[in-house]
Amino acid sequence: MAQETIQQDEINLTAEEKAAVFKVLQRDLTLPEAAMLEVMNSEHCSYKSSRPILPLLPTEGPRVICGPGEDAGVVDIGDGLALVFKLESHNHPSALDPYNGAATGVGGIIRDILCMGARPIGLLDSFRFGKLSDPHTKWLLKHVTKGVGGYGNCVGIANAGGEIEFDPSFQINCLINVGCFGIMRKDELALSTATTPGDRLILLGGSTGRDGIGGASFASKDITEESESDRGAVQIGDPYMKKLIIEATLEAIKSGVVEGLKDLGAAGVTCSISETADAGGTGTEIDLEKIRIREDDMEPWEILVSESQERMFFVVKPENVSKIGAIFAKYELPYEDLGVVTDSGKCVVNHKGKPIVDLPAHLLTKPPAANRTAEYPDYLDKLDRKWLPKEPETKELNDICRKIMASDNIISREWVYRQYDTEVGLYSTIKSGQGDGGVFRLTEFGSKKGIAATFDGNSHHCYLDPYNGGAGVLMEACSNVAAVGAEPIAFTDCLNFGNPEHPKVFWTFEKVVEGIADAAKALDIPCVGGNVSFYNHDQVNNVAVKPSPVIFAAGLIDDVSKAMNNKFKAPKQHIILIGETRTEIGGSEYTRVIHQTENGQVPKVDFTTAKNTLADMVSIINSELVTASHDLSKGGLFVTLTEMAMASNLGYNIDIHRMPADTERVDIRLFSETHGRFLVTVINENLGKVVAQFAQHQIPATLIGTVTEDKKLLISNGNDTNIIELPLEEIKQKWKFRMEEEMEGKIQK
Amino acid sequence: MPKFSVEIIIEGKKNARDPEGETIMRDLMIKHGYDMVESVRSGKILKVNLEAKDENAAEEICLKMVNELRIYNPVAHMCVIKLVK
Amino acid sequence: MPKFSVEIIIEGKKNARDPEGETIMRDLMIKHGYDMVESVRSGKILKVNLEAKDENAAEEICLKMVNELRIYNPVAHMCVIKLVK
Amino acid sequence: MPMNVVVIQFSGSTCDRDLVNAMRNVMEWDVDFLWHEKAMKNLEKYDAIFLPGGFTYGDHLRAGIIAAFTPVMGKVKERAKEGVPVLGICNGFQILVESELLPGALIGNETLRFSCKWTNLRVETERSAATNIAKKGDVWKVPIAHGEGRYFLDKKGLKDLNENDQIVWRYTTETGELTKEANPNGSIENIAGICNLEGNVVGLMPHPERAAESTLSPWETEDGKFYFQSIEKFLRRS
Ligand SMILES: Nc1ncnc2c1ncn2[C@@H]1O[C@H](COP(=O)(O)OP(=O)(O)O)[C@@H](O)[C@H]1O
Ligand SMILES: [Mg+2]
Repeated sequence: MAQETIQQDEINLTAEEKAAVFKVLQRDLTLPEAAMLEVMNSEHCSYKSSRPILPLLPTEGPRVICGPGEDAGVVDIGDGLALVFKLESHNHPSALDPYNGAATGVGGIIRDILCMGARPIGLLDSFRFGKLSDPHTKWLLKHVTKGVGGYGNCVGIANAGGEIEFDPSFQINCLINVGCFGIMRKDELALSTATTPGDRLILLGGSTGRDGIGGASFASKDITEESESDRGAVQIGDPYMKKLIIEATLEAIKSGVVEGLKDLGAAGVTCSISETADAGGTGTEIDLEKIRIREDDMEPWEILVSESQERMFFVVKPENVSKIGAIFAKYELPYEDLGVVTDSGKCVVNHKGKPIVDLPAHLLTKPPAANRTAEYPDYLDKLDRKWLPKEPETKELNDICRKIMASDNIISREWVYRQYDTEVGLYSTIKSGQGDGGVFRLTEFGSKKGIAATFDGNSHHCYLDPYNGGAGVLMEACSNVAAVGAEPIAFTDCLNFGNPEHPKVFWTFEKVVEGIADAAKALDIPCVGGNVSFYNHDQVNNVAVKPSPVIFAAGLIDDVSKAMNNKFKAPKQHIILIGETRTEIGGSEYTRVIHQTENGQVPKVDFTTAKNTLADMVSIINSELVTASHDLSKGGLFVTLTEMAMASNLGYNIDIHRMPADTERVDIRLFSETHGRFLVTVINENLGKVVAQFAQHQIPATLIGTVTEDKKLLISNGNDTNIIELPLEEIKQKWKFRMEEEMEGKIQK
Repeated sequence: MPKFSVEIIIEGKKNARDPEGETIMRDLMIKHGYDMVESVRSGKILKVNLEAKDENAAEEICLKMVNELRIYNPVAHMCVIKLVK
Repeated sequence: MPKFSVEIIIEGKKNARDPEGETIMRDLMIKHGYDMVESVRSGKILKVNLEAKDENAAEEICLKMVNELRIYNPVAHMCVIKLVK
Repeated sequence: MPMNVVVIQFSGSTCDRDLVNAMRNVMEWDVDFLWHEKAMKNLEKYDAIFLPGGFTYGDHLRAGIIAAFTPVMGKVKERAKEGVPVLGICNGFQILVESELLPGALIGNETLRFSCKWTNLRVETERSAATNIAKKGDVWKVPIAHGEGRYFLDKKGLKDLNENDQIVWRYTTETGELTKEANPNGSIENIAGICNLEGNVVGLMPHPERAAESTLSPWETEDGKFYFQSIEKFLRRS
């Protein structure tokens, strides 16, 4: 080739990666080729560390249309429709530039859904920061929230929910994950392939600039002090252009002219031209000059790896180029015809008439995996699994409850979700704060079904016990979906960890994946995609973040009007606790907030009853036997009960002596975080039916108390004296407004 | 102590995109006949009145303040401080 | 034709409250020790590059444009145009 | 009664399909949904014109300003003068203000934050095209979702607005009290929506199309229907 070449030792690839390249190529690389290979070999693009582990996750099921590998998971939801969903991390960009980092994260995940051919209708978000009271946390939280809202609101996609966790390990390296879901007609599925030589390659949208050069490699390193200068220009999202791209893309798909579709995310044009070629068993050839650039002096390699936002890549029959052009023109969107699909199996890039890149597509898309070693981390030995706190005296209980309800990880997230449009699209029937998962109706698509979507994570459990923590996160996500009455049908995950080259970090990664995989098998739910974010390491304090898998579970409810929220409906209704309580307070709110320790046994998912518990929940809700429902998670029984009371402005009167548990201890009964438990309310005549439903599977459903008219939280333990007696209003004020007070420095309603 | 007026102008970095400026130019200005406009950058301005020993001190206080209080994020923005005379 | 650079500064009228300026002053500056600050007004700035016959023309074009295209809403905002030299 | 109404879609409109769906599915209206350039050519044929909510042109510079300068708005102004109902919701209200079909300005929320929540709207006049089936003092539950919804007008303008009975809705408590807490964005005099002198041009920040079905409301209310039913009645009358 006519291009100057780059010395082998200057190429930023590992020895194995180089060997893989030169075995095939047997020649020197041009500079653009080296840049393309470097970015495609980065952790972020190649999944080189995680690839050997991820196959543990079950990916098959009768509903699965596309599993891992495509841009997003696709599942069949009947009525000719498919649900498309995915989540992704944007941790490093958000840690340094929280507004733009979070905003472009949202932009990226929307593209993933769109490029399967679906209309994106819902967004979710998951944040992990240091302590809430810390000024840096507030700065991050404020701008991240503004970024997620700024993008999502402007592009007109409703927020369906999310989760937030505060823990010192995220002080510097916060974790920002965002998810999106969309709906499409099954027959409109668009794949990222270029199958037919002669088809044209069209690039739609924004111009290509220096922003985000090396973004993928940036996400594949620790954040350091140099990180700032490390980055090319920051990426700025343009939700207005994205909105036009969404409408134009959907219109193009409807008109039948789209043969293949790929979004431009990590690795930009490089990724598009190689993945479409490799997936289609073809080749691609483009002219570099055709790409519209924003800065005149951009080098070819920069253009090829730039991750500029708001671009889409289309494969179109030559005779349809003008047709698709007319659609783009309506929205005044610029586009270019970059080149052609070939049968060479290669990605060729021409510059001034000469090839500057000529690489087999598979060299780019299938780099070798890295062989990471895993080593048991000794911090686990220092933890005391059997640890139990001294049992608090009865008179201390009210204050313990007050503290827990006002703690960082329990207080209301309303300050955050009020900044998101939760209603746009007229889909959301259960909105943030009203239930365990967001519920979206599908009326617009001609179906009376509903989609339930939820995010869940629990870094505290995963840190103390990666295996059981990982399994627990999936169980908790599926429980949230079941709690609104939806059958969990599939999930995707985002695995946020430290540096995979550290064997002790990698061990926790392996264990978490094993835990999720075993739980998925027990629950019989497929994983249809995911994302891995490594190198989340706080250089200042030299600690990795706590292992933080975040799970996006999707559920389906046949009749959306039956979806259940978490609000008590009327006084005198019975409160039923589903499931059994065990002494599992390791990593719990109670242990951390009240006893300031990380000891104790982490909840273990009971694989034998898990699936039945969820199925029975779905069944009683769909048979309209219950009037409210909520699953037990962070903070255990007390927090769940109180959340239901606060949602309704009604009180409760509970006898915890009645609950089946492996201990008599009051504190453990109140605050244990054992999985697979739910609270439901029922009217008298349905009590027997609900108990019977669970009894078939030997799952206890226990009447523990009633909803009361007066706004008091009353808990007794086997006799007439209350061990807890708290005014609802007082607890609610603290819980509801503490985040706002922290963030605004004052109360405003 | 004498009083001074300082303008703090915060805008995106040179090479960063400015979708707001681009839209204002394309969809408002150019479309309505102002095609002599070649570029628009949007930013934010804070006009601060403060007491200080002298002009230099006023500027210095503002400089320290914008950095310390993160009035702008150096990763994404540039910030210019101008004493208004 | 020669090129000019013009700054368009849009800020709230005095009679419209400026909660952003107030908050920045009260919750950020004063609270963190910058009590020499007496007032803060926040606004928006557009930096426009354009072609024009001369300096005067550049200013005039911008003046006409801000009014005609309501770059500011006269009910709530005031607007100042400055040629950058 | 055949309803001859149009919803105009601007570049980057986000609550356009919502409005159309509510009209079609809930109100069973037969509505045309047109891209602004297309609407421009056909505007004469409609009995009512709707400007939907959300965002337009990314809300760059100011919400509604760029859409206010689209050619179709010139036509909308002409139709408004002829007495045709022109209804702006959220961004539509902002467009009406920026195109000077309604007085005032809609500026950034006092909280400095975008805010999405359900509010209570007290009907202040029955004479507008969007409230004529309501009783003055009725309170509707309708959600807002905006970052720039603070209504502002100078003293003189405000006096005229009051005297001419142009204030259509105010934010109040559930029971109709005018309090500071009930005001979600700092709007002057808690104003949520206004109309022109004739009552045919009406702007409202909250979203009635999101409040017209009990399944979408946390209270299972359908108050947004009153808005659409009023327009139905207004059209029948004229
Ligand atoms: N970052 C966020 N974005 C949007 N909604 C959120 C966010 N964090 C929490 N929420 C919402 O607040 C409510 C309570 O959250 P959480 O306590 O995590 O629920 P659960 O314990 O049932 O999973 C849910 O409706 C959730 O969707
Ligand atoms: Mg839950």
